[in-house]
Amino acid sequence: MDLGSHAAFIIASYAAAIIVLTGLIAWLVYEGAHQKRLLEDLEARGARRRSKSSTATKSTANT
Amino acid sequence: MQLTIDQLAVRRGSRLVIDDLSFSAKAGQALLLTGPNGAGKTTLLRTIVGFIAHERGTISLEGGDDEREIGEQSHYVGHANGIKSGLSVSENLTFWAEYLAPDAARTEQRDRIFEALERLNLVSLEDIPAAYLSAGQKRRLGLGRLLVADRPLWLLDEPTVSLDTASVALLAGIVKDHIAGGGLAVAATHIPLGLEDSAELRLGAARAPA
Amino acid sequence: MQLTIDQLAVRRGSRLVIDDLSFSAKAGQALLLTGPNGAGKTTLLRTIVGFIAHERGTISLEGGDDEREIGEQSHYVGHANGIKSGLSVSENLTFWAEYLAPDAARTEQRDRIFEALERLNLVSLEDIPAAYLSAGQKRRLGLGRLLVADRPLWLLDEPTVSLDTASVALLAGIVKDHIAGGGLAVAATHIPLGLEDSAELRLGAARAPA
Amino acid sequence: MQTQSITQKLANPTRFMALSGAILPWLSATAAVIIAYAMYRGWNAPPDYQQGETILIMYIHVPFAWLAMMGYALVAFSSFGLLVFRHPLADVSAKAAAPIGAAFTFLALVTGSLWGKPMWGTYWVWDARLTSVLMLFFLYLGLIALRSSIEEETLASKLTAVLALVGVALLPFIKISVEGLSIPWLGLEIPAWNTLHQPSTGMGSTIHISQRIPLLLSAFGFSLAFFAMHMKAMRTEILRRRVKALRIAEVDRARAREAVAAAE
Amino acid sequence: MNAFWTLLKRDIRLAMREGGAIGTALGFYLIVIAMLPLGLGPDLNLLSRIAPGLLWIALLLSALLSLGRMFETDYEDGSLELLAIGGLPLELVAAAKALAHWLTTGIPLALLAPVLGILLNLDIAAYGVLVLTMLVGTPAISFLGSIGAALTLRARRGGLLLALLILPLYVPTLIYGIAAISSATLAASEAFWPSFLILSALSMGALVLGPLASAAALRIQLQ
Amino acid sequence: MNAFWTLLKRDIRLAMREGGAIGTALGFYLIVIAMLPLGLGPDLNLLSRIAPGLLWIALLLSALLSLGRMFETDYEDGSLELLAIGGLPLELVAAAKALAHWLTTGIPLALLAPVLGILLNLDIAAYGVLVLTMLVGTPAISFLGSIGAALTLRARRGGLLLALLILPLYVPTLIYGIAAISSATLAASEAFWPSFLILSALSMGALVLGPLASAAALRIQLQ
Ligand code: HEM
Ligand SMILES: Nc1ncnc2c1ncn2[C@@H]1O[C@H](COP(=O)(O)OP(=O)(O)OP(=O)(O)O)[C@@H](O)[C@H]1O
Ligand SMILES: Nc1ncnc2c1ncn2[C@@H]1O[C@H](COP(=O)(O)OP(=O)(O)OP(=O)(O)O)[C@@H](O)[C@H]1O
Ligand SMILES: [Mg+2]
Ligand SMILES: [Mg+2]
Repeated sequence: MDLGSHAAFIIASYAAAIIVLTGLIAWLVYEGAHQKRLLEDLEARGARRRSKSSTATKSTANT
Repeated sequence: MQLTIDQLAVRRGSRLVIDDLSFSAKAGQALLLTGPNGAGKTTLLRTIVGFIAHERGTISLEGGDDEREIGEQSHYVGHANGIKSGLSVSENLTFWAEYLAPDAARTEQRDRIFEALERLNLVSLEDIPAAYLSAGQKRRLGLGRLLVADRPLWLLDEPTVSLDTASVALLAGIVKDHIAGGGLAVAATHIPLGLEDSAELRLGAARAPA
Repeated sequence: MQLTIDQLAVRRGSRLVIDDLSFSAKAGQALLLTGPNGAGKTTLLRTIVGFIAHERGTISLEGGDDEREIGEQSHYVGHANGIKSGLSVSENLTFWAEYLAPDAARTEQRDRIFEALERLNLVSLEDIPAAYLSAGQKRRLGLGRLLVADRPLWLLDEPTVSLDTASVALLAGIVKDHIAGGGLAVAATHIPLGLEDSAELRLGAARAPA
Repeated sequence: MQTQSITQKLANPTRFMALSGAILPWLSATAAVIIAYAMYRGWNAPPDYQQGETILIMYIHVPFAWLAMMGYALVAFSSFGLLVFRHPLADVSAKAAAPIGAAFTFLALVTGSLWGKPMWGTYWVWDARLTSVLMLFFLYLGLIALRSSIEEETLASKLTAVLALVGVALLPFIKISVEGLSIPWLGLEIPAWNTLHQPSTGMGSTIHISQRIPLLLSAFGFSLAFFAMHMKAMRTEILRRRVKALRIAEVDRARAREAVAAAE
Repeated sequence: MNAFWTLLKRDIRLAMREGGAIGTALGFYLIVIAMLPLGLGPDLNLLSRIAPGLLWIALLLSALLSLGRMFETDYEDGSLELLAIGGLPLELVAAAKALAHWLTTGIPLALLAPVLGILLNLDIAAYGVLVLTMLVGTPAISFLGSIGAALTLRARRGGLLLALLILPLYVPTLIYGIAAISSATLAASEAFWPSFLILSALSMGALVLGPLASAAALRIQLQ
Repeated sequence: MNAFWTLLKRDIRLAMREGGAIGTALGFYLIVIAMLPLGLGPDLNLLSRIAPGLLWIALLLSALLSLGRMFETDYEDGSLELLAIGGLPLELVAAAKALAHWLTTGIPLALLAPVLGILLNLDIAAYGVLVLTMLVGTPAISFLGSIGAALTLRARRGGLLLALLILPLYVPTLIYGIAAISSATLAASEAFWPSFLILSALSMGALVLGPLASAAALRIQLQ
């Protein structure tokens, strides 16, 4: 397709849009996955610890 | 006059520091707030003053001035003293006297300031910049506020910090007089103030979050 | 090894806070520094480290490394903990391990860090940013420095501040081990540390300025 | 009544997670399809008699410029919700919207500049409308910077909300002072600080129908994309807050264990 | 209102006594203006042409960067919470402090401006207008700036952050302040009054908005 | 030297993690540059003529005002005294921190400058030279600035005071930095090298003087 004499500017602006928006989306997806992983990690650890402490000292199990 | 707290809950961060607290304190009585570090004493006092918003419950001062917030009827003594090191001892006190009781007559104000200085053993330091005071002297100067403007409710957060034994007794006398005059005082403290007419409210240790 | 202080005089402002002080402490011994507020305990420790210049007298560490200043052979624990709240517990400790003992092997460093965390009951908090720690936990993390790099002279200024009873015992154990290994410790403290092999040096109340 | 029940459902973070989890894939897909179709239409439209092929930049530039402003409106609206109604999700929404809005503002600036070079011969002129978009970008930067520099989260939220509302109060004045204002029937005539930019064409007054439809489609598609990103960011933020709460709980538990140990 | 004057008096006295506050802002203004010819070259025609703008922007920066401690010392020494429950509405507390800042920083800076104008070869005819517009425009700096000071009270990076937040809000003041000066010097003096009136109106607006928003921010900070 | 890298790594990591630090300086730079045309008028010819000077001075201010906290947090949390007795000479501690500031603030600011050049219509031909001279000149800002940061560590008015103290020291850097750019753009390119070499020499000097003087100041602060 012929973009005329100003092809570079058209391509550049579309490229800028694609780069920024993809970057933004990638960041959003990465952060989402990262926080999810942290959360699952913490929940797993918390669960382990709670079950451990409940076998050791029954009275403190309901924290 | 009576301070009534009903089913109060206060959240700090993600944690309910105070949960379902109810009590009341009557005029003519000092209420001592005790409890371990982190129990929420400071939080409770600042909630009563109105700095911290509470999540549930009510705080009311019956027999007070309904037009004004509780904070504006209270003297609050916190960790910091509200002293400008660039001003002299008497300038500091004069500022608070004029700011807190702007309608009082000049001569009366001056009398009260002098009385306060005398009572707090600060007369000899009158013209000295507050920057040169020792920690205990600074604390006494901070307590001077209580004497230069009348407010019915006193909320004292560890008022005895950095005071020596003689000064603690002095403070106890001031609180006693306030109560005897129909005032009300709530004080968070680790040290017994030596007051006769006092009730104690013990806050528990911080709960672990659910 | 022996720390010897001879006829030391230190001036702060216009006042000689320490005047004509002489004492010595041997390896295998803990020296407890006591005395009222303002007696000059902090001043003495900071003078030994080399932060404060002394006016007269000598400070020497016999049997130490003559190439290095006394400060560089010392662990100093002051009022602040030297912790970055932006870093996690283990990142904080790793930084000090690498900074204080840059020549140690990586694996050895890692072992020592882990050991320190374990000994200070901080393993479960390893990955948590230091900002979230309570005052006591922060203090313990600060003490971790003592364990990740070897230095013969320990200078501890109120190391027990904000520690509860169990943690104080833990600290005493660490100091005991250090001494048993031929180290030397000087600690300013108001609370007895429960050490057997300890001498006490009592600094007098501050003199009025001349 | 349907809308009310949705608002109620959205009011609760857990419900929001469930609902948004179900909606998000569809929303994203719809946005992508509509944008793709708009681009297909736009790139196949005849070139503009005045601007030539550079009119292609309009299909992204104009939606970005609109969304830049809409983004700020969303931040302001959410901030109002936080300060006045203390709605827990309002802050999540405000926090999530700011970087996305800033990104669109940035893109409006970049695509505008790239359009400006062939049209005006320079990447940037200190034209009125360009300047006010730049100021909008600064307001976004301020919001992000303020939030990132206050450690305590609830504090940061509320203060950022105050700043957002102050921005709303002053935005009209900033706009008027750079763009000028003319209200003939009041006899009010404030000159623009400088005028070079194309006068606002109003929808469709000079734009040919074959360009207007792709433009509208593109604007719609990018709006959906904005909302999808906003939703995703809100979900992440909610997760982040849970992580934080759990971490604090972890510290508390450690302290409680120590207390128990000390008592024994 | 008596409490308002008491507070204002105290703040002015403190600023006078600590001295440094006023001096530092003036010194900064002086140095920035003195650096400009070094950076822009010694072309006097050029300098005199852009002098009003440079003087305004540098003044803006000096005033703004000196704002940081408006509430900070009061917050740190506990005065702020006592001021908040003193009976004077927090809005008026904020207003008193902003007014004190204007009196102790805004006015001295505005009066210093023509002196610095010499360094930039500013047209002598513009001196009067320069000082006048600055005196009328600077209240906006102190009062809008107080919002920034209140917002960044507990932030990690006070100074720069405050400038970043508040500078865009000054755009109208800056534009009309300079428009007033240029129209006066370019002999298009019938254009002076509209700009000047708008500038005054902006300052009046700031007088209202500033205290309201700062008080809202301070209430949050005290939590 | 291993301890040097450890410290440098930590400081960079902290700057990255807190994020705001870098962002605030960049944002301030951006805003100051954007406000200038509002003050000086939108005449692109004029702007492009004075662009190098404005870009340099604004960069100087941004870098300088972001310096305030170089030693402050370390001082407050007690790290500084531990760093001082860690075995690494205090001069190298100061050097590591100044270097971290340059890497996290000086370089980003220098790289942002050409982007801001667009706003001032800077001649495209000057971009390369602009970035190059700034990269070579900014170490002087961080290293000389560290002296100011060390001197004002316990002073009440960090930011402005620091700028006031240190700005005069930058005059040579500023002059030769701008001279290098102008000579490159004005096609008098044989004049570029002398200026550029002097600029490099100034930075080298700062690399030596900065840490020495800061370490001396820090020793006094620790007493
Ligand atoms: C950085 C530079 C630019 C910025 C920040 C900018 C900003 C804006 C904004 C905010 C709008 C929406 C205005 C509204 O709906 O009222 C807009 C619309 C528009 N802009 Fe730009 N613009 C820039 C450069 C350009 C250039 C160089 C051109 C073309 C020569 C251009 C052409 C248009 C057109 C045709 C519209 C749509 C017209 C309308 O619906 O009002 N813009 N721009
Ligand atoms: N801004 C805050 N955000 C989150 N948690 C907080 C905040 N302020 C206080 N807390 C927590 O609230 C709890 C109560 O704190 P508070 O200061 O009221 O205790 P206190 O009884 O006054 O203790 P102390 O005897 O040490 O003065 C503590 O666990 C503290 O960690
Ligand atoms: N920078 C200073 N300038 C002047 N005087 C000082 C300075 N620092 C400390 N002093 C004074 O030196 C004396 C000793 O202080 P130091 O901090 O060493 O006491 P300390 O024994 O550690 O007391 P504490 O038990 O309170 O920690 C005090 O009277 C104090 O006022
Ligand atoms: Mg407390
Ligand atoms: Mg001490």
